[in-house]
Amino acid sequence: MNLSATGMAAAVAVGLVTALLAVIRARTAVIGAGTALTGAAAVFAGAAALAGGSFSLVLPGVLPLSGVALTLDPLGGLFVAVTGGVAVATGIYAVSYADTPDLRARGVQVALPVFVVAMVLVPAAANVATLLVCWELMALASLVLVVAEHRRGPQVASAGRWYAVMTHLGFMSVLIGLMVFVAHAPDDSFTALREAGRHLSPAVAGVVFVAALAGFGSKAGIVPLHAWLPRAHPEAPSHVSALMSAAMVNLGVYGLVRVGVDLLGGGAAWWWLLVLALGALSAVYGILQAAMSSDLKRLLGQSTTENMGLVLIGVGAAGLFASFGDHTLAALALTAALLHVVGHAAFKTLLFLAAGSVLHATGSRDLDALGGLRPVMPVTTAAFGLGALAASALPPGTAFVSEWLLLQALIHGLPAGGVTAAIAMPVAVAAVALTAGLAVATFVKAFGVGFLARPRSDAASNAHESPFTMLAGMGVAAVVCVVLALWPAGILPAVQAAAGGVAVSGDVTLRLDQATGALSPLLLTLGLVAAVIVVAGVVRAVVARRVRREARLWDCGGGPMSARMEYTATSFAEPLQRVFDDVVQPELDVDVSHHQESRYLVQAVEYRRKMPDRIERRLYRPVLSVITAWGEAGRVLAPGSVHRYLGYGFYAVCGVLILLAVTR
Amino acid sequence: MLSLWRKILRTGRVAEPPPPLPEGDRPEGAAVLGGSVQIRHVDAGSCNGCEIEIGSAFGPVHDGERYGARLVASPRHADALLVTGVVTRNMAEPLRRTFDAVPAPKLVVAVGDCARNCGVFAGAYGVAGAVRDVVPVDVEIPGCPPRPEAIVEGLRKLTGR
Amino acid sequence: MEPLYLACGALLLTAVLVLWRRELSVIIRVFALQGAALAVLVGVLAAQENSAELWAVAAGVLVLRAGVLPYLLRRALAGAGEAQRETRPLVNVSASLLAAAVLTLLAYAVSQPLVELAPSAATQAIPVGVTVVLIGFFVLVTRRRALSQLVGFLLMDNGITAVGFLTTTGVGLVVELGVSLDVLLAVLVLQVLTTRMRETFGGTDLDELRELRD
Amino acid sequence: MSALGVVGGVVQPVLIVAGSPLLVGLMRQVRARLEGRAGAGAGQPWRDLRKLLRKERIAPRGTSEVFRFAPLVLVATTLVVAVVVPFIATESALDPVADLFAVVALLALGAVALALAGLDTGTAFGGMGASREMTILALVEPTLLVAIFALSVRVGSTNLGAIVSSTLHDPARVISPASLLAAVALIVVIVAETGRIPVDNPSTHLELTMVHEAMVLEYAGPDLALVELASAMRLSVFLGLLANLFAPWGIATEATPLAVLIGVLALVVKVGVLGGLLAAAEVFVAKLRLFRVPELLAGSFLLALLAVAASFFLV
Repeated sequence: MNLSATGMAAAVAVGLVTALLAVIRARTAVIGAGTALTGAAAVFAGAAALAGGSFSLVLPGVLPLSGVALTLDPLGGLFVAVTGGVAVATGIYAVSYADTPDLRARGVQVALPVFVVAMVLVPAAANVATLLVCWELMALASLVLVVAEHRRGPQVASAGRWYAVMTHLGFMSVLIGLMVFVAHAPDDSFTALREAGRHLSPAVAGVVFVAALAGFGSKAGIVPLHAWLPRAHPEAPSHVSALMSAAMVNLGVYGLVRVGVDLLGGGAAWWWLLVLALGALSAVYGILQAAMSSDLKRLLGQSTTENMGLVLIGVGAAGLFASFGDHTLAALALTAALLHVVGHAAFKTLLFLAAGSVLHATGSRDLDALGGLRPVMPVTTAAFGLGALAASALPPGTAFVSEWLLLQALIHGLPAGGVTAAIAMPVAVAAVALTAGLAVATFVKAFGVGFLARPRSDAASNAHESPFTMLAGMGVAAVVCVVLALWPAGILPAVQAAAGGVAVSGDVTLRLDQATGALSPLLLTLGLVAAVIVVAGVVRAVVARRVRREARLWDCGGGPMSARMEYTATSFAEPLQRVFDDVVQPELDVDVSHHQESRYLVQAVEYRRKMPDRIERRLYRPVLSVITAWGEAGRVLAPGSVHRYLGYGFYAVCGVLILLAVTR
Repeated sequence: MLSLWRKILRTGRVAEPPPPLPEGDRPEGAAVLGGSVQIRHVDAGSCNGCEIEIGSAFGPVHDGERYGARLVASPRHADALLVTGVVTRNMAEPLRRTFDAVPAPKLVVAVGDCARNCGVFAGAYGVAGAVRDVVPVDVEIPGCPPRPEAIVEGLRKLTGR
Repeated sequence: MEPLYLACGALLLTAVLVLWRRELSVIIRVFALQGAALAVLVGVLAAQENSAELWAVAAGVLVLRAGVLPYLLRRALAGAGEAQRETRPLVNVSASLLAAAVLTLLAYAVSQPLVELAPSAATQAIPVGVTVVLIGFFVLVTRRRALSQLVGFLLMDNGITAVGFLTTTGVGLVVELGVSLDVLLAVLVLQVLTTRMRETFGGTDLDELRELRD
Repeated sequence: MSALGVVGGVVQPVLIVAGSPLLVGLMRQVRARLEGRAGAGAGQPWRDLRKLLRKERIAPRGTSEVFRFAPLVLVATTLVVAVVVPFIATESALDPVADLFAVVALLALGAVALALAGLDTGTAFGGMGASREMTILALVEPTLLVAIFALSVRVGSTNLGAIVSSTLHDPARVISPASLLAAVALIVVIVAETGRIPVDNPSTHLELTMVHEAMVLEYAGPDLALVELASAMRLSVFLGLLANLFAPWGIATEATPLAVLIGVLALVVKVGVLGGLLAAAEVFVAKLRLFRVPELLAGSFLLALLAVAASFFLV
């Protein structure tokens, strides 16, 4: 039994024991610690697998048909490690965060470790049956967690419904795709599928890929299958949002890479162009929605769609380059995508935990009602600031490195693939750039409006700092963010092992192999810090008066400004909303009421802006109405008579038997 | 565009040659500014006659900017306040606040007769007083309204150029 | 091959500017520039082939497209007396610029087989001509003023001419002459038409023509 | 780290810091002369800075460290760019940072710091400026990156040293359509990023038309000096980048005193000429409405995309 197997066994064992403990007596401290330990064991297992210690395990008796088969290769190891890392931070955080009546409920407490164990097992599955079982377990456990706070209002239940329906439709899609695949292979183990994938006809392979893309893509929150994400992520408790947004969505990417790249062995260029296009669409649309959003957690959820879109741009580019036969570039693009997965997991955990902290302290996620949290919640503010820097693709942030690699891959890919690449690459670069720019605006809004300035409501001015374990959970995520931002070379070998090719080398400086390009985030940061120190020193030496006089804000002399005069998140996003009017199509509503005495004197102006998801409205509404119509029609068949229902069963059995008899 | 270019060429320089540096003592604290004075204009209750003249003092003909004076948008950026008009009751507190918002060292220039001694508005019920009664004044520019040359001369006392 | 490509670049840039600017007088001036760029293009080809016939064509293009046609357009504009701006195109300017970006990529994609037919420096530039045609068509579709639609039509013609010269380098004097006469005729007819329209309806906002159907 | 790189890394920041206020002074002077005024002389911005440093520091009530550190970060990002970008010598002091993306992102970081400071004051004007600045930044980014793409495709690298050297060795490339289109796109972007007319008016007094100025309304004294110095430095850095990406001639390729001197002179002349042209052009255009700016940027985006297409298809 090698290290990775030990780690996996420990993770599963600790997780299940924790769940059992929760069944016996629910104590948040124990559950949180158990979840964190599960995560730690998973990190260990994943790291061991990345270092080359893969293992395989087959337990034929556990599941019917082909049994449970587990194996951990570097690709799976990376995702296991990322999931484990997120679980460590959220587990510690949950110790005090989950200490509320709603979250102390036994079912919710059990679901947390089960969710983590299921997520750890998905990338380790080595046959289709295991994968699907773990996938479904993950979906169910997360569903329980999403609706944990259902007493808060009907919107939680609605979010849960959306999530349940979409995740199961996605499951169906994956199921169909993999079943078609398995039908062309001797059994359902990945080894057999890998062998069969080489000889699959293009049509069948295409069907399998598209079905897998739809299923896994919906889990990753890819447009147009993203509708559940901005609903479920804000309504779930924050530590669960972190687990879902930073760990679970990654598994959609994992599934796509596993099926498309590994099992099907590449495939046609159009597959990857499709992935690239969907990725670009998701990235731009996701961040555009986030830029307009004034709900802190919804904004973070929409930014998850954006980041998964960026990852898919990388995956799509990698597949495209591989189909052109340029494997170094493919490795570079896939490395960028996987590095972004890791970075996104780190900063999204941090951001969701910090948002949870704000929710815990103020009871509000509405940016328009927050603000002024800096003096009362300094640690949370610093944590969110760090996360926002990491998410906005600016140096020295975490996402900057991966987006730099992604752009390098896209730029060097231009000459690689003829006209297709010549058209796809500039568009992809433009999409990445627009995404990066909008992400900067979004996170400046989230941080600047939500945390700086002055409080816009009583709840915000009476906020308090979170308890220690919550801060510690954020601290873990923050440290990982900083390390990833400053020393990406440290994790690069692992990512490249998972990507299956070496394209970037270097210790402090990242150097692209076989393409010119180098970047050193550490040197850049050191340079920046040095420059700040130099400038501060020179200013200190030069200025005549060092003491700062405290003065009132410049209010044009007209008396103190109230918090209502501040810019809010809605007003901050207004210019962008106007610019992208044609894309987002907001519903605006301005009500002007006049004084009764005179039509010329305005008494009040009311401005409302709703930002309905346009894709949702255009795509889902018709489907839903068709389904409703079908349901209405179906009512005829269900008059309530038990005999009739039993009769349906009887007819069905007879029908199947007759069909068998005829076709035989 | 071409016509504008031709007009520029035809017009040439319209700024008048600078008159000699005015005699007289410079206000205390003007020396430290070293030839650069940012000015925030405050209308404390003026009839807008002085404003027109200030506009023309910074126009092409008199070109107040060539002596290092510049109008700015915020009192935080300013070194001097250019106050016009009598100080009305409504503007007394805002004027004090504006003065407070200027970082030290700071100067106040009272432009026009109203600002100096309430002018024709002296004793009116809405008047809180002259500028001197509200904030300390360093330079006074007489006239109703003062000629642009006088305003430029007053500003040159501050810039020393 | 730089001069040829520079001429192509100018062709492209002027097409984009027609899309970008709102003032009709500027649009006409830009169109004249494009005519000159086209003439340079033909001139470069003529220098390469060393053919007197092509030189004559280049001179013809210059006179017609940089001189006569802009003159006619300007006269139509001066006679218009109405709004001198394309105030509200059907598709707003930013969106039409982005659409032009897409059209460019499309043009490059579709004209690649044409280029591969006979790869040479001249045929490499075919996509530019196709782009100009597409942008011209786009202008024709989305602009409200009859005059800017006319410019769109002429843009298309410029593009077609450019493609013609770049593919064969030998459209021949006669063909070019025929095409030019056609265009001239079309412009004159349209001018008469717009004048009539204005006299009858008091404006050339083509959307209002819809009422004629009823 | 070569000797030439070190020389560049030392001389460049000194030159940029010392020269950029003079550049602003020169541009104001050009503008004044075209308007028929006499102007305050090219040295006026330096006089302004000297005076601001002697003034009092002010901490507006309710502002946090973000407000106090933003000017430092703003200057520091620009300073790092001034050190690493090959302005006077083809080699960079910190080669792994002299990447076009990194440089662009660093400059964006400075803008973000200032926007956060604007929001931190909690005044309506600060928020307004920050919101507008971020909108423009978000829209500029695609153009900027696609233009960079067009420039780097022919070299096969986004390293600035590599791009500059390649142009130096193959001057004919400068007048290719790809390069010209990218240049036009970059000029529009630079105008937007540095807040010049027609995107923003640096000398406006009307709060409602402000973009950059609105964010800094609360700064006074030395803090304001830093902000003003930084915006002057950003302008010279952008103009220097433009000059060296398209016309790198005169830049030092070896570490001899004469070569470095020529490099310095060439940079001063190029940036001065560009600045003068920019100032002159500003006299002829009016400021655009904020919601017309996207049109301008969409146009420049189209040009950048055409540049990429041209660099691939018209080889």
